[in-house]
Amino acid sequence: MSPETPSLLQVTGLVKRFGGFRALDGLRFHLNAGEILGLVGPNGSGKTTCINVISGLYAPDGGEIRLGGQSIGGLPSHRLVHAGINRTFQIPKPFLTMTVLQNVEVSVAYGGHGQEGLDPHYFLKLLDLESHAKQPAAELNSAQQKLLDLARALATKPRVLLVDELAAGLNPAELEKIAAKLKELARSGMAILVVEHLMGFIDQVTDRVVVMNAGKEIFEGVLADAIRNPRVVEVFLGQDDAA
Amino acid sequence: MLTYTLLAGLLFGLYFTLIGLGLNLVFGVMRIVNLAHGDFLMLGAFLAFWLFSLFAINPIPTIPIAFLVFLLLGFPLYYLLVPRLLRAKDPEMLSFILFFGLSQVIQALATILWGTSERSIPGGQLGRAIAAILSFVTGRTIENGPIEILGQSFPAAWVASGIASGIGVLLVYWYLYRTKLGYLTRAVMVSRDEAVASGIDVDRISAIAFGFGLGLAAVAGVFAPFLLGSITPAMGAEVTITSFAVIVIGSLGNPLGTLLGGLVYGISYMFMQSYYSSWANLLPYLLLIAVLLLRPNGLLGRQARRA
Amino acid sequence: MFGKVRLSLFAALLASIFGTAYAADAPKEIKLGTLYASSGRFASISMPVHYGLKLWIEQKNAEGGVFVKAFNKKIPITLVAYDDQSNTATAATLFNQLITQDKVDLLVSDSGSVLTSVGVPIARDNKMFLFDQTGTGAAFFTPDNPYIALMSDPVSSVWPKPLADFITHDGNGLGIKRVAMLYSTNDFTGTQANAVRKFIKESGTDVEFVYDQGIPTDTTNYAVLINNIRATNPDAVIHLGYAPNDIAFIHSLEDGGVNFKFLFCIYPGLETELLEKNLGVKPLNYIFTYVTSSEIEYEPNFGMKLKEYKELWNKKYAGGNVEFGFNSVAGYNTGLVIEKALSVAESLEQLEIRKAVFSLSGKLKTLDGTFELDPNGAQLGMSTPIGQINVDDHDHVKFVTVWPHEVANGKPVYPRP
Amino acid sequence: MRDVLLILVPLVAAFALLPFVYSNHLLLFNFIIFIVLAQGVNVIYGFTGYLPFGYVGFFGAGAYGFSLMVLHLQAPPLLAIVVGAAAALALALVLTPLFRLSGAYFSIANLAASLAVLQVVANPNLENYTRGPYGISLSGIFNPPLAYATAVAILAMTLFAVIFLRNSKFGLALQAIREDAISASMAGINVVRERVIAWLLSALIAGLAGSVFAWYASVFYPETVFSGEFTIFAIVFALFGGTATLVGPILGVIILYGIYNAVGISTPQYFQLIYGALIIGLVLFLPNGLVSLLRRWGIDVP
Amino acid sequence: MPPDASVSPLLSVTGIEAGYGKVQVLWGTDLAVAGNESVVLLGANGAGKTTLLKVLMGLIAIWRGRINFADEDITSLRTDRRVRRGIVYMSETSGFPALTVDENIRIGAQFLSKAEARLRAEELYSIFPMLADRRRAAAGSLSGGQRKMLGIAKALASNPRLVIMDEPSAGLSPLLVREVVRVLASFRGKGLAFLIAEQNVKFLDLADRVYTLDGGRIGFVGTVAEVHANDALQRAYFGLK
Repeated sequence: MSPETPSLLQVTGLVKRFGGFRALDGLRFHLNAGEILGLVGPNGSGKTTCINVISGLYAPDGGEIRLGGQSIGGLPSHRLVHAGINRTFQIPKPFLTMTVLQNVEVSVAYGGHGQEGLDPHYFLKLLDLESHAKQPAAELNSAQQKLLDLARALATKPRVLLVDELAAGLNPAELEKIAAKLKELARSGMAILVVEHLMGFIDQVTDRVVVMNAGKEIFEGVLADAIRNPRVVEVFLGQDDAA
Repeated sequence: MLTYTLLAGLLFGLYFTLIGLGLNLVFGVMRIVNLAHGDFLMLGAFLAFWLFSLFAINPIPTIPIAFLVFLLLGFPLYYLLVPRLLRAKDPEMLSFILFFGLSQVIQALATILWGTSERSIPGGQLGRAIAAILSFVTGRTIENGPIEILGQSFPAAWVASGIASGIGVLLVYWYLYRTKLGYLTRAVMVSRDEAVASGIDVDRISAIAFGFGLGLAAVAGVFAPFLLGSITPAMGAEVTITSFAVIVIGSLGNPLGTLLGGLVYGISYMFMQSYYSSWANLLPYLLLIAVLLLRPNGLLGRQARRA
Repeated sequence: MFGKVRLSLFAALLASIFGTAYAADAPKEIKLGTLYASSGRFASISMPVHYGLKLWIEQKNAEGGVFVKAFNKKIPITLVAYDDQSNTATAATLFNQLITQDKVDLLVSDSGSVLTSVGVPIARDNKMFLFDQTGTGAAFFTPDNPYIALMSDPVSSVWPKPLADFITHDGNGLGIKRVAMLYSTNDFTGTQANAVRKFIKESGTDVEFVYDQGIPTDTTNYAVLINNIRATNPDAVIHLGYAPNDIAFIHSLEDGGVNFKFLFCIYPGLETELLEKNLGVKPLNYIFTYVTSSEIEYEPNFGMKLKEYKELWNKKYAGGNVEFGFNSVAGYNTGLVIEKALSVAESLEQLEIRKAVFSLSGKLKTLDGTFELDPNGAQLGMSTPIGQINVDDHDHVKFVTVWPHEVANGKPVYPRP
Repeated sequence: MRDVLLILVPLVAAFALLPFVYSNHLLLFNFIIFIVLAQGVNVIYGFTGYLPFGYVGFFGAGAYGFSLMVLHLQAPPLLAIVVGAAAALALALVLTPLFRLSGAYFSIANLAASLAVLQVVANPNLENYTRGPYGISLSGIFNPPLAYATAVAILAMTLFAVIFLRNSKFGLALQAIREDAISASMAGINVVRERVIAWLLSALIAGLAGSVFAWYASVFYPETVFSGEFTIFAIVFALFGGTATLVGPILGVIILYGIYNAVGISTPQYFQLIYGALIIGLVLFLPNGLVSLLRRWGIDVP
Repeated sequence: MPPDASVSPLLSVTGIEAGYGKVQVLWGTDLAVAGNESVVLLGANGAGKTTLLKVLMGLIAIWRGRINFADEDITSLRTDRRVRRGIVYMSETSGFPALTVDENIRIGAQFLSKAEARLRAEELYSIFPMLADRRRAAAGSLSGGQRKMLGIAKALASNPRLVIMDEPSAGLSPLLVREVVRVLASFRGKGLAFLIAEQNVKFLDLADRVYTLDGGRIGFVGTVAEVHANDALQRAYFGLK
């Protein structure tokens, strides 16, 4: 599925080494505007590293990342944010002693690339955090902190949103809600990359998945096909003998 | 002149290794900065001074006494200060201030007790004991006086402190790598949380390391009247800062690193003193900054210390 | 002569007229404010000076006070003393506290140049006369500041004159040509080193410097320096440093078995007991040094003789931690100058006190020597002859004064055995 | 705005008026200097988490920048103060690579840097430029009332800077960086740049304080203005009151420096002992400062 | 409920509440593990599994509730005392990377006498031959799978009565997960109880009983067969089925 028009985010031959260990080993995939892509794979296959490199936490050791045709690999995070990339964290990292509202305000102030009229409260309402606005972020539970992470990311108006294990810890009702919100964001043109363990959630939100193993992609396509692919079953699902 | 400078630097560096060892151990295990380290050295020095002037006890037998006394002193002091400090939000930073306070208290008490004048022990005292030991070991009569190394003569005290420092390094090394308490200590150094989870009594291990650190400082103190000329209650602060430079140049948490740091410091200091004497005191600070910026983990370091 | 009599008659007349008024105006006490450092780097020089001053106050108060001419009676002295902890910022506020809050009548500095320095502008600003005990910094004494005078030791820039003279005259005669000088780079010893260099160069003799190095004051390690000095094969070695520097230096010579033909150090003369305690007696033998008031029996025309004072000190501070030495004499000497000045000052106005102090110049002789001020208040007297230490068979230290000739009582031993 | 009216204006007014009723002006002056320095430490430690253990380096740089301008160029004091502040800024710029270090390493390296500057300034080889160990003696510009007034102005500027930090977008960014640098960069904040700006601001504050201190003191030695006690005092005061607040460092200075002077004047013989013990107690029992205690009691403080 | 209600369980936990700062994570959790029993605690990230395990080990302060171990109240006991009594903990990081394999195992056996410890270490090396080959190597130089084996060996070194494990599958490939499960299975029912927090379904193979933790509360308790029969659980935890 290689598109005629260039994708919004294009990753080719991405390499990231930690000492002798190649966490990313020539990863290649693309992400289109308005699309939700699932990035799945066993623990340690490099999913989070991939997000960390794309969001500028680590500089890549090889390969290329293009956003809208521009090479962005190795730029510092804040410039990537201004270019339109943002993310959430697997373990949420809010500014703990600041209020929930301030958390979002920072993003609006610094990440909103000069757009006037962004209202922090809008994002709090969007993610059902409005009632906690005046509380310090430390008083949120971990599921709420994840939503706050998402609110902060959205407040910078990203074109590409990288979501790392958002669903874990949410109850089924919350899951439904968040899935609907992600889909709505995608419909508005945002490109979303979702890393997730919960296959049900992946199934529910994604149009397409990339399956990773040992730092590179081994499958790309719809989830239903993935679970029938013997290589995927072999390295990832490993459920041939499960009940 | 070159040989002499080099050898003197070596011996002087060994002495600063001895001073730095304890500080390094405390930082390695507890991740706290003992700004009162030099003041414990001062207390050790006064112990040697009083044992000598009141009971005519030679500094050599004072070494084990000083080590034991301060090892034991370390326990109550640890339980009084450290566990509470470690529960705070930013213990590494707060330790600077806490131990500065302790340093003030020690200095004040020492001043009240012993006054402010310089004290020293005549140099011959250490030489006599060393001559006696050497005579006993070699079976020949060794004269009290300077000791010849490679045709250069050095004060006996320098050689003695060099030997003591060597023993100190070996002792710490042996403790850390050859004893059960040692590998438990290293486990705490690697990860305090994991150590607690593994059922290690982290407080006990830390208290021992703390005592060990003070003990080593006190032993270094015994040599202070000889290597630093004289002692006063106010001498601690400067010693602390220099020993910091030494352990950071080496690398934190590693006794061999302290040895290397001490030697680098001692030798380069002596060369500075020989050739650019008025700038000599600038050296440790420049060395420290240069090492931190160029090799942030110290010359032997592995652990990350970047922001 | 005649004038004086007439003046005193006039004064008596005035006194008889205003006698009652005088008595009513006389304060119950004279407030003397000073600072000392009980801890920190200057404690070891500050405490003996302070104890010396205190001793004088206690002595006077036991006698019912000091005689104050302005009120024609004895008035007790109250001491207001604060601890500045060797911290200059603290010293500055405390000087101010003494002046503005305690409103002391007499302001006495802490000892040493560093702690005195902060007091100089404050005293001047508040128009308080500063009794500078031992702050020898040449920069303190300027024509535009009348509010200071140095009490007990010569200003650093003239202090080493006798040393330079001895080397270029008698020393040169003994064969001293090659001089090595090692000094600590602080105001006190750095200025002295500059002066020695200047005096020797100006002497026009064939004495040359083969080694001339400044080192940081907190240097404690001299082995390599000594080795380097030895390598230049000097005829004379001058070491200028504070007491800890001297102790470390001589310690190092002794431990390393090094003997220089001629060695000059400051503190064996200034703080003899302290150095004896630290080094033992033997290493001090044949060292040249300043022979200060604590060793020379001057013939004072005012106050106790040295021997009496030393006895008093040892009785008062028996078993204490502060040794008798130059500094303990210096503090006491400050007291004597104050006492004498009060006995001639017409009032307690600060400029009147200054006038009284300056009027003593060249006339007052205490156990510390002759008090002699230049017009800016720098001390030129209290000079210190050069002497050589001689240890007798009973391990007693004796000073053989060798320069200037008018006070010399022996011949130098050269080279050092 | 509320902070300006309720804190800045009354405090500045108090220090402007106190000299008319209390005559130990130098004590008042030192209070001002320490409030300024404690706030300077607050800017860098409170808002970014970096503990500047060599903070006095900037103070000394300011003092020497000021003095050398006066000595060599006979500059008027107010111009010399600008140069002193610039000297501190220049030193801070040179030291920016230290930000690559974390935690204790930054602190130790910063301490070493300040000592290195002292060693350079006090070196006799530079006597012609800095007067070396012989110290500075400024004559002709001695003017305590004007210097005091300038210090009050610097106090006002410093407090204003801290109020700005607490209420501006920039302050919010610094707070975010301190909480979590990674999240901050994901909020679009240029972490390195903002940190450096805070660092420069903090150095500028110390440089101004050092300049005016040199003016007021007019006679001093290198070790006077590079004394580590300035650093320690400023840090302890800021910490005692509570960092990252406006009121904390002010309370810290007024209470602790007040006690310091009271103890120093009443029971000097146990001065150091009491003070040391106080510091130990403070760290062990009130590590987040007085402000945290007030907040626990439900008193909100800016 | 433990399988045999007449015997008091080895570990019983009642009404635990705990959290971090002001945030409550556990809301009255009850749990029991019998001697010789293997219990798997299922739960998503953030459900409070790690918190619960840490409370059991005394690594996090407990707010309310009670922990009994071998008929003794250990609620306020220090961690090292709990380890002495036979509860060991294998964290996600499993061991000290800078120490050698041998030292890591000896830390596990720190409460045994020197001779016993040596004997026990040899015993473990025969069970984990790949560790025996690398006993002088730093634990940090081992592969992920070897690290995990070392963690298990370290936990077993003190002859514990209850092993508590936090996500032993974390960071492992499916093949290695299978290996870990195989090794752990070989210890099942040999006088040793397991409490394993997991997300990976493979570990159900080990379980005598299963607890699920959701939002800090115990949701489901039952046997493996009951889990498989429960559609809601299947959906929540095993998505694909």
